[in-house]
Amino acid sequence: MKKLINKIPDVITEQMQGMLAAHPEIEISLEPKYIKRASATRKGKVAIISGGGSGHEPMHGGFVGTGMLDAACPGEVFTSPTPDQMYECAKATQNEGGVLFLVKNYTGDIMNFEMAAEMLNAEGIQTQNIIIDDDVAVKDSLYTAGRRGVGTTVILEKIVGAAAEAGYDLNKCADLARKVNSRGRSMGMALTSCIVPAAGKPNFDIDEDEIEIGVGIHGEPGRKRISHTTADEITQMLTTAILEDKDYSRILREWSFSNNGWEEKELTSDAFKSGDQMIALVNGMGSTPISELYTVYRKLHEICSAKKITLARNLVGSYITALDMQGCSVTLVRADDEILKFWDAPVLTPGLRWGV
Amino acid sequence: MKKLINKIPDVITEQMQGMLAAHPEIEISLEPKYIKRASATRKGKVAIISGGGSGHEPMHGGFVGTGMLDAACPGEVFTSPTPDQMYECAKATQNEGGVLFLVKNYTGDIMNFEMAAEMLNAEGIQTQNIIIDDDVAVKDSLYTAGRRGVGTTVILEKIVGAAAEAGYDLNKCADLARKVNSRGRSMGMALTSCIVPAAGKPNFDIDEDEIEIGVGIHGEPGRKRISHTTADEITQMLTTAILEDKDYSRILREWSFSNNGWEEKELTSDAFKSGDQMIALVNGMGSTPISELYTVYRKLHEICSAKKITLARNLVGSYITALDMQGCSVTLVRADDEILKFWDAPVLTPGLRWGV
Amino acid sequence: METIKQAQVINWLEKTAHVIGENKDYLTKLDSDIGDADHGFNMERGFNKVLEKINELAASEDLQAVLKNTGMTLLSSIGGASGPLYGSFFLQAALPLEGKTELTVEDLANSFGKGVDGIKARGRASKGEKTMIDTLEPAIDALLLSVKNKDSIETALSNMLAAAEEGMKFTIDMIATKGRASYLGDRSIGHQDPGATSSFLILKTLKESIIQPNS
Amino acid sequence: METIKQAQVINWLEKTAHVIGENKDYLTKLDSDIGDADHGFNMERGFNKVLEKINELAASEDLQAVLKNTGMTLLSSIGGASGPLYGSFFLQAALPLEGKTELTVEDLANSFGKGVDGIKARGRASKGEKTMIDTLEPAIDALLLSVKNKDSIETALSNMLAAAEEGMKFTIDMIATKGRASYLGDRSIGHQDPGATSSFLILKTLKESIIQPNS
Ligand SMILES: Nc1ncnc2c1ncn2[C@@H]1O[C@H](COP(=O)(O)OP(=O)(O)O)[C@@H](O)[C@H]1O
Ligand SMILES: Nc1ncnc2c1ncn2[C@@H]1O[C@H](COP(=O)(O)OP(=O)(O)O)[C@@H](O)[C@H]1O
Ligand SMILES: [Mg+2]
Ligand SMILES: [Mg+2]
Ligand SMILES: [Mg+2]
Ligand SMILES: [Mg+2]
Repeated sequence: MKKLINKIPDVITEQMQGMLAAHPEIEISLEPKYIKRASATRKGKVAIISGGGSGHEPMHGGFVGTGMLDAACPGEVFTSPTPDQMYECAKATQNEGGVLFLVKNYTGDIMNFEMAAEMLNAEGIQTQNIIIDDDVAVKDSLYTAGRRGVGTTVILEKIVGAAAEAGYDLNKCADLARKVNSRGRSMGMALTSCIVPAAGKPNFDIDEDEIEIGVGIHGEPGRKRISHTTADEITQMLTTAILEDKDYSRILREWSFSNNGWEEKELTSDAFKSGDQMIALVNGMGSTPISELYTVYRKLHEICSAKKITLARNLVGSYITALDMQGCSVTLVRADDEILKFWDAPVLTPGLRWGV
Repeated sequence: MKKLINKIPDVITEQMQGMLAAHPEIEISLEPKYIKRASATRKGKVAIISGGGSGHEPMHGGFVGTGMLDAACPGEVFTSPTPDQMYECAKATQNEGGVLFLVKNYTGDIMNFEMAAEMLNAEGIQTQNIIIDDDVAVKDSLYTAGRRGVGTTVILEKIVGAAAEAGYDLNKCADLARKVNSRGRSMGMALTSCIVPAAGKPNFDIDEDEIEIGVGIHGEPGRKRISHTTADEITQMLTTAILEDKDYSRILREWSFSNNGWEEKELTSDAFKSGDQMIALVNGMGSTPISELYTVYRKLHEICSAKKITLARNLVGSYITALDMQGCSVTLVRADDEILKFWDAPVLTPGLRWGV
Repeated sequence: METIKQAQVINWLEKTAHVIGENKDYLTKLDSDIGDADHGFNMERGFNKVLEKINELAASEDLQAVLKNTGMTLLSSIGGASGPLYGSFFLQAALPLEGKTELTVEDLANSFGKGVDGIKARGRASKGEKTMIDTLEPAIDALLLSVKNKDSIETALSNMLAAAEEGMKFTIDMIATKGRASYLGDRSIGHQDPGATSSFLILKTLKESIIQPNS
Repeated sequence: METIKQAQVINWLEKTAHVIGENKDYLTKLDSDIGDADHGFNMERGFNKVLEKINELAASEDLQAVLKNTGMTLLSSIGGASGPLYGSFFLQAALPLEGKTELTVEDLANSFGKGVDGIKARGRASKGEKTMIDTLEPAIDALLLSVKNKDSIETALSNMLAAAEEGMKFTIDMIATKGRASYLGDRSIGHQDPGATSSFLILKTLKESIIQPNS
């Protein structure tokens, strides 16, 4: 294993310290671990907080800043953070506008964020959890933990962060987050495996001439293992899986402020269709040169144009990664005026910046 | 070789087409190849143009846009572009303010850009070439082609691009470029080799427990091959080489408008010293996760703080890459008010954006 | 022997930390087959924290406090899926133990019963989904039977562990429908669940902390 | 045979494209030892362009035009260090050939002499720096000697090639002080220079285009 790290137990701490040194606009706490904006926010503003296992940088810590997240809780590598992290982070961040946790759909993240939300709501800090589950590689939600949360997370954090900055209250932020999630679909692929520092060896074995289609952001197995092929064919596979994904319904849990407990809500994602306009993300998995991502974007653009689907906005780069995995993912989020307005709003974070 | 590419002869063209699809603010030409701003610039503005072999993305094409380059000429992978590219590109881009070519110090780039400058000057289009040679891994300029142009290029293109936007004329832009070059020093290292698509195999062999210190951005051999070690030790080596580099003089060629021919100029870089304030770049070589770069930045910051050197501005990410090489480089440019002012000025390019 | 003493509970927790440490690579290997190869690291991180606190834990006679503190410690240090689950187990297991400084078989059955309920509520899973529940639920059923049969503590723990082991082994043939392993579908068959295995190790250590080998 | 005919020059350029193609991997291998492993690709790209234009080139009787067009073609397609160098070689070699439709040994020596001067001016290098100059300069010296000795074209080309080959081989023991290989310092010793080798191949093809083997 060749990585630019020091002692394995210090990996996350030192990365956070590096971020702090480079970006005076953020603040970090090490016990428990979280990253928050250095300057206080307006009273009454909803605190938008995300988090999850580390190894997906710049997500989430790199998205803390004006117009996006208020704070992020990094767990150990590929391991959900713990409820005390979110709890302390939320207490230090919230400013009487309540807290919105943006949670990727992994069993560990769901449970840890739920416990934190329960603790905060019990103390009278209104807290809502919205789940992101956009990975079409997982088809079946009845017999699995459901679709994983992947690329849509980046786009959702940007949009909901901007809405909170613009004055949306907790309910409106939650509604917008739910809407963006219902309009997002992603699919990824891996050329190589990633190596978790503590493990020191690849998460999975893959031959020099094989690739994994439908892989998750922790190297979870995908839909199929095939022979390595061209960027165009790979992009076609990912894009087709997204565009041909049918209407998709699942039950997700949210906090009910009236019942003071969790309630189950059905959420349906409508299949994409010709005429839709999209925010597109062509994402690198951590060790993919940006030049190769542009090759993927070229084909994505061609396929969508042929189907009369407009890529109204785009992001090409490594935003939600899997350590040093080589590969890419494609995300499309069906936009509307509200979504585009908040996408275009200014953002100033270590990982995403425009308009300011 | 696993890459997201299609047919090898199409690699550069398709990456350019992907960039075009993603960034409507740029325009591309394929015969000969160049990337330029889509909108015309102010009459009398100096055209700032760079270029070099491909494989270093986002540099240079990703730095075309308001506040930075007017155009860039990509060569084949790791191969200097040809004079007709710069010539056509300059003719299409210049707007009566002359042309400044920013040239990294590689024999091929120097000669091709010189031929282009000769052709343009012969036609009455005032053209100057400024060379960037900042790689302290190459100690000796008497017995070599001189120091290679590496990380300082990114910072220089930003600063001189902003100055041209602000109305500096050709001579003032050239003076500023020369100044930034004289104040920049870099050193890189590789964990792995890169693979040139046409070659299909690693440029150099390196064991699983070895790293190369002082490597160039084409996988050129460095100062030494050592056992893999911690990020802190690696950062210490790179930073020490930069901070302890002595005053450095070399002869560089520039165009003399009075003599209508090349003239040799001596340029001296003063050694860095305590009290200096810097623009710092911690750069990934193409396949290095950003989290690892923050670990490097942490140590760089610590070393510089101890020596009372201020990192006034920074950039952490993969900006000047070597295809899919894993590794990093450190660049420090000694800043002054003029440099900081133009660094902070707005920039809107595919690869670098702020203030707008 | 009529009851499990406070010192034995402390001993159990301490020993568990060592046993988990010794089995770290084994648990991680199991998790690498059907998960994300971190269960051993997660469990070790959690129980090392318990170990760091062992004197603080030992200082409290009140077993409710001991289990609650253990639960909070695991909750705030394991993370992932197993963190809230083992956290909930100990936090819930503490509930029926108000004022207790030693445990009868019945106390243990009640306590662990609540603990498993906590896991099921938090993870929204039930037996047969290839999780730690497949080890724990049969173990509690065995304890409840021992309560009915008025078994000695020794017998109760031996039966508990036998049931736990059997439950753990049943996970080999199951299809996972919860947690990360569920993404594998059919391909999860043939692998023993890591969480079921760590649960078995915890119960095995309990038995061995109470019943000295060859005694 | 007194002169080299236009058709033979065209034949030389055409054959060179094939010879470079056949030696692409060899040249790249040499460049991978002390450079950046692209010299074969670069030269092939350039001479393939020449090949694409071979009918256009053949249509011109004027050898100055032929060499100039060849130079421009190489210049705009090779790139890297060798592009402007070979480009300059042919562009400069064209200069003394105004109006010529065939070449004496003297014409050739003058033409190539100018060509090498072009390389030296562009690359600011001289003999002994481990570059293509180490092949070309001795070759031109041999041609000049043949002019003095009034050698036949066959003898002139044979002597030229022998000198070129010797020059190329001398690069093995040299330290590179120009181009990419200079970064290697001492470590460049022991490797034959790729540009010196491509120059040798170009001259070898010239000889073989004029002097049919066994003729
Ligand atoms: N919903 C659930 N209910 C009960 N146990 C679960 C559930 N999901 C996962 N588990 C248990 O957690 C174990 C995995 O724990 P661990 O590897 O530490 O967390 P993660 O899956 O987040 O990496 C599984 O082997 C399984 O026994
Ligand atoms: N300054 C120079 N003068 C003459 N020849 C040179 C000079 N620099 C390099 N060369 C020649 O160019 C060859 C390398 O060409 P090539 O690999 O195509 O270009 P690059 O070095 O840009 O990759 C070297 O082997 C050498 O013969
Ligand atoms: Mg995990
Ligand atoms: Mg080259
Ligand atoms: Mg796991
Ligand atoms: Mg080369």
